[in-house]
Amino acid sequence: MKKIHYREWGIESLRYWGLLAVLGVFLAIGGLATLYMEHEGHWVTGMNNQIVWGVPHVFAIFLIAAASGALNIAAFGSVFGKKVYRSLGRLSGLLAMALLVGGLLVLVLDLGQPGRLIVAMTTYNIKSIFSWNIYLYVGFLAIVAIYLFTMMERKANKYYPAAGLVAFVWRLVLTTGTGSIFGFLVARQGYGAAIMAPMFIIMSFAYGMAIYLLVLLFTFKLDDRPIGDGLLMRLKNLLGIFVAAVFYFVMIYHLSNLYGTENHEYEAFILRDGGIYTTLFWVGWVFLGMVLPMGILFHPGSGRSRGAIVVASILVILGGFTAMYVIVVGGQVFPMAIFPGKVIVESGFYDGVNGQVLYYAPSLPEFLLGLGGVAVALTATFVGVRVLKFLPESLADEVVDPHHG
Amino acid sequence: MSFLTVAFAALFYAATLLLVVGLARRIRLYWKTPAPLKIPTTPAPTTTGGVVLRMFREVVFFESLFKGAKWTWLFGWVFHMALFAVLFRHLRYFQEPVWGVVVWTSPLIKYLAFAMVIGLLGLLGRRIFVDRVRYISAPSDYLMLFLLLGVGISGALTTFVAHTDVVAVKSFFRHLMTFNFETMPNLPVDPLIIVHLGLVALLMIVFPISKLLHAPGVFFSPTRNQVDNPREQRHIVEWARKLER
Amino acid sequence: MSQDIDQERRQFVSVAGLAAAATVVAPGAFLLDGSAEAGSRREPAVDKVRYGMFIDTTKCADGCTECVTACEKENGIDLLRMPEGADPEEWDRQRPRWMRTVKVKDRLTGRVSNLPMMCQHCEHPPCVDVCPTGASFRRADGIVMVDRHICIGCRYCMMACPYKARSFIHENVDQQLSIAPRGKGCVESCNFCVHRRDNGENTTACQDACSHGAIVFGDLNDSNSEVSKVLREKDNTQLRADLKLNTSVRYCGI
Amino acid sequence: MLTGALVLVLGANAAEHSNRSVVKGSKAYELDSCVEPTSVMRKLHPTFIKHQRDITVHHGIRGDKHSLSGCVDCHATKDAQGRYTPVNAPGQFCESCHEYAGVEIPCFTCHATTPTGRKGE
Repeated sequence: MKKIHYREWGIESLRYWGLLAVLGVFLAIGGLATLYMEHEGHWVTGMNNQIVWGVPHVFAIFLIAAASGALNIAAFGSVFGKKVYRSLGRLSGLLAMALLVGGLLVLVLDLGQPGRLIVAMTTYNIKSIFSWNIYLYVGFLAIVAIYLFTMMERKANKYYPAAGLVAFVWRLVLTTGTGSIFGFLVARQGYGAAIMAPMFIIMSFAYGMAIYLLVLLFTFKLDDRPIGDGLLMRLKNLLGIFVAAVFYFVMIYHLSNLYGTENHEYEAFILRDGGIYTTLFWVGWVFLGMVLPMGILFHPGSGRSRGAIVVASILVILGGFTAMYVIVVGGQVFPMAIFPGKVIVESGFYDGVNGQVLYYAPSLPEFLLGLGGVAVALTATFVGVRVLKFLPESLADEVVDPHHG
Repeated sequence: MSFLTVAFAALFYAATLLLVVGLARRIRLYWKTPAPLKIPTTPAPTTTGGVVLRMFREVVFFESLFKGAKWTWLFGWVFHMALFAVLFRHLRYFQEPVWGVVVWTSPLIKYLAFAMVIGLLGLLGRRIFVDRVRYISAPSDYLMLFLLLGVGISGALTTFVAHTDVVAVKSFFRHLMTFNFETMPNLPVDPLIIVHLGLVALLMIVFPISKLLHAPGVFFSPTRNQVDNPREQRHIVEWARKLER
Repeated sequence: MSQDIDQERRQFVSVAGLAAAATVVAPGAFLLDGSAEAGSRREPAVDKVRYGMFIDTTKCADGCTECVTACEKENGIDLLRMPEGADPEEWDRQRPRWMRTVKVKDRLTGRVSNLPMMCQHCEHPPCVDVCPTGASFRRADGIVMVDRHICIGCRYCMMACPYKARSFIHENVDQQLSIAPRGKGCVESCNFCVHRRDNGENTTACQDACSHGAIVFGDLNDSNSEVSKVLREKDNTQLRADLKLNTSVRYCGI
Repeated sequence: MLTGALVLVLGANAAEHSNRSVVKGSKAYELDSCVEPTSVMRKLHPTFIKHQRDITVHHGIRGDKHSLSGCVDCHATKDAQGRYTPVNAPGQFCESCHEYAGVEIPCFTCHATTPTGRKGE
């Protein structure tokens, strides 16, 4: 393997600023939507006292999961000693930080009292997984920053493997924490399963990888930098394996749920009778998000085409959003079993009369806030590669030698 | 009026006068100083619009420092931006009525005091721990850092640890500004606010004779404010033109 | 959390002490001191008491909402107005409810019961476990409530509560009662009329309003209290007893 | 031009804040001093209220002298019709200083701004 040289993103000014201007529009609209929601209150959203977490949380949790997933590439380079991934590590770290910041911002701006963020940082309930997560997230940013520093500063290179190990372990804990937010909700039928945590880890692998692939191909294409087929094949195979693993976990989750009689109604809702939620599960998450991209990636013909890899990555990401929607919203619209063995025939507070599911219609400002978070992540990434040396000059096969291991 | 109040009133009038006059004289000097040669650091813009844009990036993002020294940039930029925001928050002591935007942003900006102090500590650490920088550091370099640190820390303490009577402080300055001494209230006898205001006055006084003049100076830097067009347009300063004739 | 507060209290005492020492205390400076209302509690809530409630659903009349109306009046919920431009149906899903009536039918036997639902004041409340800031807390006397000064509005407690007892304030509030502060962006729920507890009153608004005598409120730790007696006499259950939360609200007849 | 900009930024030369902001018509107006000496109240009223709020909410101790509803009770004024004016209305006790100092009052997004006739807090 030759020595890898890194260089700032060299695309011409006009293109770069044009790109930022487009993202800036999303940022501005997202900001306005947030101001509107915070000024008026959450009544302008589709969220209510039954569906308390909506589209902003779908975006936030997706971005946070993808953030830890995006760090995997770097981890393969340092923790597992795969040299070929070392050259990809810097972008991996940057993307991880950017996605996390984007996701957290959405989460924070959806709070009823975003101005009290300082309270969340200073008063701490040790029993709450949520407050653990606050520290996990902040720690993640700090650790990845140090990790990047050990990659990019020659004097700090010797700490690179140690930093890599810490970052990798931290990311696993972080995603476990994110998954546990749902795992700890014993009261709700759709959550409260221990499998949520490992399932979130494997989902984060897939979504982080898909985003990484898209950003890598986009930045290299615009700057006319070469990526070798050999390397790309390895990456897309990894993506395929991750998606397959998600598929496996989703299967196990639902099959194990079906084993217990208490979960039958919830499973029937998600898998068969849930209307839009069933459609989203089968068509969005399972078919478009997993089966189709696996087919594209592992097909001997299409798997070699860059266009097909791009399409598959986009599908995995869209499938990921659908997955989060089914988990977050689907888990809430299904009425809680407050009175097991009984049917609620009348209620003064939408308790799922006669087993009817609850109502949630996402509103535009929620989507705009979420898209704003995505725009933050992308802006941070593009500015990052522009001003610092994150991108290798070349990832041609003769430079990185993907077959060397 | 207490002695303290009278003393500080006099101090602030003097400091303001020294600051304004001193700064004006300096700027006049910069203005008059000829730049006999075209020396923009290349690559440089070839149009005036480009120069304005470059100057903007220089002043807002500290572009050339970023390219040169990343750590210095990080601490320096954080300090300057935080200082700017904190100064903006201080408008509330001088305005009547206070702008809405000053009020709304105030709860967020107050935490930037920490960023400001951290930035300054970083810059101080650079002078102490980086051999090359320590070697070239003069006492005045330290003085400026300590002055600013003193201002930042004493100010943060009044916000986060021991409050002071801000209404009296504001009223004091409003009376100073309007030269209205009849109803002027006494400054609160709080060590923190006295230290804070004293250091600020000191900073205002030394400003026109210190390295802090880089603030107006950056706009007069020929390596930054010149258009890179020596071939298209001959560069000739006034006194040289006279010699030519 | 309580440790934090004690610490803060000590700090505060020292600050106040300094301030007092630095100032000449004017005579008559403490004019309002100690003129508190009769019955006002000057001692902290203690764990010798555990407040609880017994609800006899066999007495609960079909279609009756006396308790709910009284609750909303007592706690200023009736002062809320629908924001201009809101969809009434959507607003109904978004407005807070501390108390609601529910009618349930057994799937097998068809037996129908009417009952009021509110915060069950668990001994091990999931909302308290999940709250990131400790805003959701259980007072020494067993009342589960929200410290809205440190609630950040994340709604995790609402996700965790098995009884859907909590409401989020979705809109700006311009009218409140002094005893029931309320504002946009925080979560709240039934607090057993905590202001009445602190003022030494013995009842809750819902109990007072119930003309059928279906609600009995009192101290579960006092074996002579009315609620303890009735709980000993009558068969009663907890909602979602399988979660082992040991609720302070017990129902009979479901 | 510079002077013009300064005037724009710093505002017109309005009447300056008076030293006594206690509004005529409130109970407080008749009293010599607040629950602590005025100079202490000016600096520490947020600390007092915050401390009181914590022991009230967490320990149920009410009716102490540092309670917010005590502030409201004592400082609210009545208009000609006998209705209370909110303490955070322009020119009223809380608002006049906070407006002058450019500080928001977070209390009244949740707390009642007039005495509501129910004892307790």
